[in-house]
Amino acid sequence: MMFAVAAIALFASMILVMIRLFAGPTLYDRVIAVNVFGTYTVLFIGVVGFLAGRPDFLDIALLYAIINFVGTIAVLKYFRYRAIGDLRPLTRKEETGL
Amino acid sequence: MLLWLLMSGVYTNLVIGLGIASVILAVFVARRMDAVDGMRVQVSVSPLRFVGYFIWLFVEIAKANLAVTRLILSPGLKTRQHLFAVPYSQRTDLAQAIFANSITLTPGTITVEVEPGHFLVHAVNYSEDDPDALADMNRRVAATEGRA
Amino acid sequence: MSWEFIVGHLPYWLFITLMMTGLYIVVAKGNYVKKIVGLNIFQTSVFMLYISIGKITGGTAPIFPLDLEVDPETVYSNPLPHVLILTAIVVGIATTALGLALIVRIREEYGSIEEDVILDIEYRLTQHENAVHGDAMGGRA
Amino acid sequence: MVATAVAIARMRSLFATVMLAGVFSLLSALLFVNLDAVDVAFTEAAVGAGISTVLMLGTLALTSRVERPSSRSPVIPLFVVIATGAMLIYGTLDMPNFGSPDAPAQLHVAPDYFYGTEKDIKLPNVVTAILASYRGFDTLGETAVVFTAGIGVLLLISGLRTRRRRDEDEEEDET
Amino acid sequence: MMQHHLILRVVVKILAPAIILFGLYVQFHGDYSPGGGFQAGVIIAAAFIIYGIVFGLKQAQQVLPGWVVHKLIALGVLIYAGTGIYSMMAGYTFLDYDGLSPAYPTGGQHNGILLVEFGVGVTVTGAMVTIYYAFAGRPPRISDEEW
Amino acid sequence: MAVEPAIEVTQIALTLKEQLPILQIVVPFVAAPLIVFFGSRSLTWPITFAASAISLWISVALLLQVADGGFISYQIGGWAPPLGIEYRVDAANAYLLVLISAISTVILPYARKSVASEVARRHHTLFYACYLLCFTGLMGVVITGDAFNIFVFVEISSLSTYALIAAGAGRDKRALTAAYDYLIMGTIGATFFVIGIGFLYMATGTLNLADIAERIAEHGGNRTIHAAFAFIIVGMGLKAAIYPMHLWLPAAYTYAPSAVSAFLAATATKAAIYVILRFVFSVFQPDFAFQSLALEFILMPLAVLAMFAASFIAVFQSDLKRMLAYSSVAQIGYMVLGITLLTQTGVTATIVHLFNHGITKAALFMGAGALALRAGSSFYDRIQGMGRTMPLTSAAIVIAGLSLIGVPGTAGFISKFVLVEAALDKGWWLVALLVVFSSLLAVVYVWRVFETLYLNAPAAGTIRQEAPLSMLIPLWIMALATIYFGFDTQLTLGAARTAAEGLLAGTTGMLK
Amino acid sequence: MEITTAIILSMLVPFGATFTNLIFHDRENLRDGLTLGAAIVTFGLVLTILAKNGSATSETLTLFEVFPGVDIAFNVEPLGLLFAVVASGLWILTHIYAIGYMRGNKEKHHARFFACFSFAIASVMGIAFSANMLTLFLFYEFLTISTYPLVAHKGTPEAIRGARTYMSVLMGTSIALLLVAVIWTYSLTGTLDFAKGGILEGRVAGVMVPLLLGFYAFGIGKAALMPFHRWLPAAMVAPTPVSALLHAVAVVKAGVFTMMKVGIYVFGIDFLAETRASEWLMWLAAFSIIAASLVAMTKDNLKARLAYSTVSQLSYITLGVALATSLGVLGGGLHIAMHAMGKITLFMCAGSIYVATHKTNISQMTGLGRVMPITFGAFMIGALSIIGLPPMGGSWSKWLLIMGAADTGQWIMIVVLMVSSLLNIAYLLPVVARGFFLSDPENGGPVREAPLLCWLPPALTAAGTVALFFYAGTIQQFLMPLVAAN
Amino acid sequence: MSGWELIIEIASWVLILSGSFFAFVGALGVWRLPEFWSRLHGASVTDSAGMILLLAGMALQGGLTLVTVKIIIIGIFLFITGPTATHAVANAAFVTGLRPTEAPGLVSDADDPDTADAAGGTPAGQADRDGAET
Ligand code: NA
Ligand code: NA
Repeated sequence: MMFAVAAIALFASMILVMIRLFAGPTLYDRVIAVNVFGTYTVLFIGVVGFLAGRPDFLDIALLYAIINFVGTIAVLKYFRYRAIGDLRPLTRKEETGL
Repeated sequence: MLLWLLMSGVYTNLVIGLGIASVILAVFVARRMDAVDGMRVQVSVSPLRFVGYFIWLFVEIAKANLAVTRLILSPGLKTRQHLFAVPYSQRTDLAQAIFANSITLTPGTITVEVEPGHFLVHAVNYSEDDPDALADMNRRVAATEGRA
Repeated sequence: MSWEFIVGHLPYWLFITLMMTGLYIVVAKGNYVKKIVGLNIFQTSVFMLYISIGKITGGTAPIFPLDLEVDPETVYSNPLPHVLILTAIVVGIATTALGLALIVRIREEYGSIEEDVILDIEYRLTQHENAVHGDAMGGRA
Repeated sequence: MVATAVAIARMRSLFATVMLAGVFSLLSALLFVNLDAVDVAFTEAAVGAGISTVLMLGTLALTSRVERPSSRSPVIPLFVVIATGAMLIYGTLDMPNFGSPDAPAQLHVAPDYFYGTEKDIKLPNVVTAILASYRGFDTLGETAVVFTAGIGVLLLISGLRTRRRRDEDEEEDET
Repeated sequence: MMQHHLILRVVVKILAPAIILFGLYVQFHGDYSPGGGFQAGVIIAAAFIIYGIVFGLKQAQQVLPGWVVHKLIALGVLIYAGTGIYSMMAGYTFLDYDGLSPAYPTGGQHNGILLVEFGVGVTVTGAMVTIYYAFAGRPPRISDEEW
Repeated sequence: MAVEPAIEVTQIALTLKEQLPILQIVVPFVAAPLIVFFGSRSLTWPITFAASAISLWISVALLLQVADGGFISYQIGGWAPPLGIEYRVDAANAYLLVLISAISTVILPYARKSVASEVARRHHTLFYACYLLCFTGLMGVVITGDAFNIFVFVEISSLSTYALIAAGAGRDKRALTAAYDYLIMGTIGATFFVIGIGFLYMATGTLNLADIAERIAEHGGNRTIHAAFAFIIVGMGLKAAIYPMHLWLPAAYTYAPSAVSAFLAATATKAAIYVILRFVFSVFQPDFAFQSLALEFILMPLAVLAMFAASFIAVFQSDLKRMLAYSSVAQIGYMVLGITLLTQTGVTATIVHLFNHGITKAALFMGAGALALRAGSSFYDRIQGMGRTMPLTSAAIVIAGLSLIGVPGTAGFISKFVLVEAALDKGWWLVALLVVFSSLLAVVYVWRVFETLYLNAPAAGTIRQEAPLSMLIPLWIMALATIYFGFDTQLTLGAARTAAEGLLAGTTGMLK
Repeated sequence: MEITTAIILSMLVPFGATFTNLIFHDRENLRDGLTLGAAIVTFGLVLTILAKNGSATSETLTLFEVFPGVDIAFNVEPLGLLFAVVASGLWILTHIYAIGYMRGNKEKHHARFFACFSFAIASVMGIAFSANMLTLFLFYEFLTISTYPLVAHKGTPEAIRGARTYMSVLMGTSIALLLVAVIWTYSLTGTLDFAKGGILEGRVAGVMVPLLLGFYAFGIGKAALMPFHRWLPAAMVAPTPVSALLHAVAVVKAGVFTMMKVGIYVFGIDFLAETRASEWLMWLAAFSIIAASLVAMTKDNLKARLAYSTVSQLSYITLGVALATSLGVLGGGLHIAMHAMGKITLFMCAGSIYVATHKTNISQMTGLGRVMPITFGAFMIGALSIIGLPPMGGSWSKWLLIMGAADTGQWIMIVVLMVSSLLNIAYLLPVVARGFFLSDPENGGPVREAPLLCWLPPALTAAGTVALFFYAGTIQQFLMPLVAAN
Repeated sequence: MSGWELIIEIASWVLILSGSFFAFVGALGVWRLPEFWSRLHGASVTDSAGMILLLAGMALQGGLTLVTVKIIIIGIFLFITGPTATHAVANAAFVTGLRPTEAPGLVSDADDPDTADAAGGTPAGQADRDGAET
């Protein structure tokens, strides 16, 4: 029962966050929305596991947590350096966009 | 290894053996990483004080959560944002990172940038005692550092 | 069509709607990356359809208890679609990776990842070839 | 989920598209969990939300970020999509109801897998048993697909790009 | 220079080995719980990818050189197919794990599944890391206008 | 099962002979990671060739075992179908296995020089690994008796094909977009195929082809099965480049490295056609009204359209490789037409044309590659007059070109003869006439090549030297094969008849 | 020597000559000598078969089974043997003439030319000895392909255009119509073997019979039945020895030969007569005879005129079959030999005139007969044979055809044959008259008779036409088995 | 149900409900708060209180089993990565020039977050907005 409540709360939260994801307006708003969305997903999986009486699938939740973190960092890295590889700081020209 | 055993739930010789091999492999990779980036994360935190610090931190987090919750639920959403410098006094990377993350963990403040000698912190509802509170946290984190 | 029939088929139709959205993106969009995204959505929706084949109402994940003491009362959902889809997902990501690598190369060679622009470049290349090599037609038909 | 998909279709920011695709994938993984396909959810999460997103970002980093509006008419794509969708729905008309336990798929082969996994292979995870043993050859093929993708990508974009000699007409196209 | 990404570096440094360990855990517990070689491969690759993202591609390639990864891709397939060939040489059909231990077929099945899943994991790790290296190692060539 | 299989593969102590069906796949399959693992450039080609040659030897051995109309069942993993994946070799697929492995084995020596001139050296190991995977994938598609396993192997071959085509980017950047287009369309096709399999599974609960057939025969068709049929045909149709789903093909064959074009043109679409044959005749019941109507009223007009439209476009090409690509689309129309006749002679025509067109196109693409090696490209104005500077290459192209037209004495004649005969047998007069009229277009586009080669002076700036022996010999083997199989039809037509008989027996065909 | 061996060798020897030409492409004398040797050997082989009375045996040489019931197979029968004798015999002369022509005219690519030439002869031998329709079709197509390079030999745009027409008509009709006819026959009967009395009787009836015959008649483009005759004038761009080959030795003869084979062995004369399926063909042939003759009269170019003459003469043979009587068939068969001998004479003369004077138009040949008496003399003899006047061979075949027409009561056909003879006179004799009886100062002094290798062969063939007049009876006897059942 | 179990049950109820509450509040924050910097703080409510309380509740339900161990591991992981990610986002935004509206003092250039995003070196932000609205 309590897990049902939690699941509903989480689901509602996810919808709200999703609205933010669609709305933006800046890139970073979206990033933060996706990141939080990921956290909700992790929690949601845990809750659903309990709800279904099979709480032994928490590995998935952990995986989500990892993926969420890696993904967020990758996104930021991409924004910062326009590459997911080497740390090549932007040149002044690139940074100012001139 | 303990972690493995805790998570496994299956205790046959084979699986435990694979667990040992896995841990060795993970450690090996970690050592390679150390060798490559030349940045050893020194575990110079004394466990006891660390636990003490965490209990304190939880309390702080609870308080801060309530504050931000109030803000979010307030009809006007009046914020008072501010960026300010918070000096740190930890010597090791690890402790500095713990401090910075602690700041971020407590809702209402976020470590934005790491600069020599201080963090740049953003507060959503700035009050004049915030720097003092964070200075207190700084002391506590520094105190968890052993004699590195 | 009974009410029961409609409810019982609604999940399928939902997945089909998703599939068609994905397929539309692939076919209609001119941006190469977006086509790949559309392809992913299309495929993922197909996977959903598959997984829904295996679902049994009131069933649970097809994993026995660790001690293999299977309770005969427990209903397990059909694991075979899961296995197939695991494979299909892997195939999908492999395709995506290869497609993206191609896009990177295309961007390097053509300076664009827009189908319109690229077709235009190729059209001009073909025109040029025809001018050099004869009057016959060519190009991507 | 439909909203996500439609939004992906409409957005021109490729970055937002990629993020949304990641969210779509997370949502579908949740759905898989609800449909008892935990292994699939596990994989979909790792692949759709993780690897795909990183790769797409990597691609965007090397290509461009905004989709140009296309001048193409949506009539033919719509026709293709509607025809396909109609055929699919036609196909569902004779399907058993969702979740029905007496569908052919539940009755014919599946029970043997449960029985065999419990009695012969003696492993809890029936999915793994089918994946690696009953249909192990499919999985070998799947591994080969991954191998192919790996070497295919290497063949395409390994190492540094060497600036290719370009003909005059190509130069012209660039400008 | 180091200061700027201090937090990320510290955290990744701590987490990367943990992620690898988790990956290996998923790898070897695939028989018992969700997950298996493929998922494990992705997780382990994710550890190297996040390391590469934060510390740079060069460093990542020093930890896990490209040529090693290439061999890994092939090695995994060879492990998988090798298992099948072994069972053939034992006089069973291809991938019949009973052939791994004719006296105790269930054990053979267990070992077989473990082995082939390991093969999958190795290949997937290798392929994913390879693909990451390939994409990350490509210098972008983007005109400013498009940014 | 009514009749015992020719060889019942059981659990205990299998002999090498009994392991042949799986070795057919495993040998090239393992060779691919091996060459990557060793990474030695000098070992790459020999291993690839050895794998292909062994594969050929095995496929011939298999064909001999099933030539009498029996079949071999091999249960992978020791699990009896429908639980496990089954390999089921009968005359139809053994025949295709021989075709694919033979063409690969002949093309590889040719590829050595050709690839060296078209693909960067450091990529050779990866290239040959992809080649082997492509080869393995095609063989796997053909040999397997499991619906989903077909998909897996289709994807192995497709992914490697995308990479192989893109490897032509060193010469022309359009190889990249060609590969990309193929990737998109191929993936849609494969996904359609998967949808079809899903519907079949939904309706029957099994994935084993023979088992599906049995269950359809028992319970009859329904709308789910009809949809499955449609999706499988469309999905494989995309792979087989059935008009108008051929859009990926011309560019792909034009810009791929020559050896790849030769190999793909001769084998890849053939494997897809085979799958369609297998599904139409063995799995679904072609006498079901829905299926036969769909074939007769949708696929047949498309096939005829392909014969004309693609041939017509081919006439106006100025690049030999592209012309050959369009001609392939037209020739696929012939194969599809044979299927839609739904008669034994029709299927025989399709199967024999699979083979005959395979060797013909292999020879032509190899010839085009040899010309391009000296001329820089295969544009008509570059290769003109090569009849004098490269007489042997040109002569081989002439022979294969005649086979493409369907001149008697060549393999192409045999398949056209059977196809027209099948149409006449069925009383489809107009179709028979359309077939011969469309082949007049083939006369036109082939003759343009002959005139280009012989009736003009060589272009400036081309290397006036015959192709190297390593390319000439495979080329001539194929060219002479088109002549040989124009006379001795024991292997081709004979096996095709047996295969068609087995396929047409419907559900019981696979079960015997 | 076994007859089967001889058959195989008669094809392999010219086929081998193809390769000796290619291999020794830069050693003129060796190359041409070997080819000449091959021609003589081939003729010898055919004569051996003749001497062994091969046509009396029913031995069949089977090489491959291509389709069930259809093999690549050879045997000997009178019509084929006659064709083989004519073709191989004339090859010797044509080859000698061609050497002279090619060298005298300084043409290029000799090796390619003679290689294709030899290959064409090999194909003809294959056609002549084919035991079934498939084998015949095979060599029929080989002949088209091997003669195409000969027509396009000069490589000029005009030559290429002509060759394309040649190619597209012959290839087109054979694939689009003949092939269908062949497959249809196979589909009806399950065999394609040539059999006495035909194979179709009882297998097909009604309107299908004339329809099938139509597929054959138009499909055999080499028989130049109108409206598929355009290739023949178009091929006039070829060097003259090629024209000789086309018109006399090989190509058109292969066409009418095929026509006769189809009529006699596939349909069967009785079956045709019974179903009256060939009636329309008879009328068409009659039309072709007259129309082509009329066109020929309008042509000033000598070779073009001869080409239309051929179109007309070929229809005699077709008419012979279409009459569906024994005499018609015999007349048609005989006319193969008669026309070959006469037409080759005319063409070689035209070539000699060209070599000597580079003149192609009749209007320019005024008075040339006086400086080139042998050439023009030979031309006159050939022309008389074509017209059908005694004592030339052509008179016999024409006579038999008239008798055949009378046999069936087709009086109009007799009129047609008579009228066409008049037309022959009208377009052939003026050439001779102009050469001998008019004079033109331009064609005086420097013009001399063409080289020996050019004038000797036509002289010999002209003599041949006369000889044939006396041996016509023998040939007729020889051909009797064709209609023996009747 | 023994007393101890009852206590556990009640405690987990309390934890989970309050966790759900905080999680929802976090989402509300992300949704409602006016601009990027304040949303960032809203999000961290979920990362800290919501996450900790929910997991603690689940752990209590799970009892002394493998499940609890996994929950704790997840908790630790999120505890480390959550703030790190938040920091990383903030840092990236800051470095590319996005500045809080109302923060006086250290703010160097642009004031308005929207123009700041655009002016601060990434027309990208601009483009993205454009794209989003299309
Ligand atoms: Na905070
Ligand atoms: Na698993």
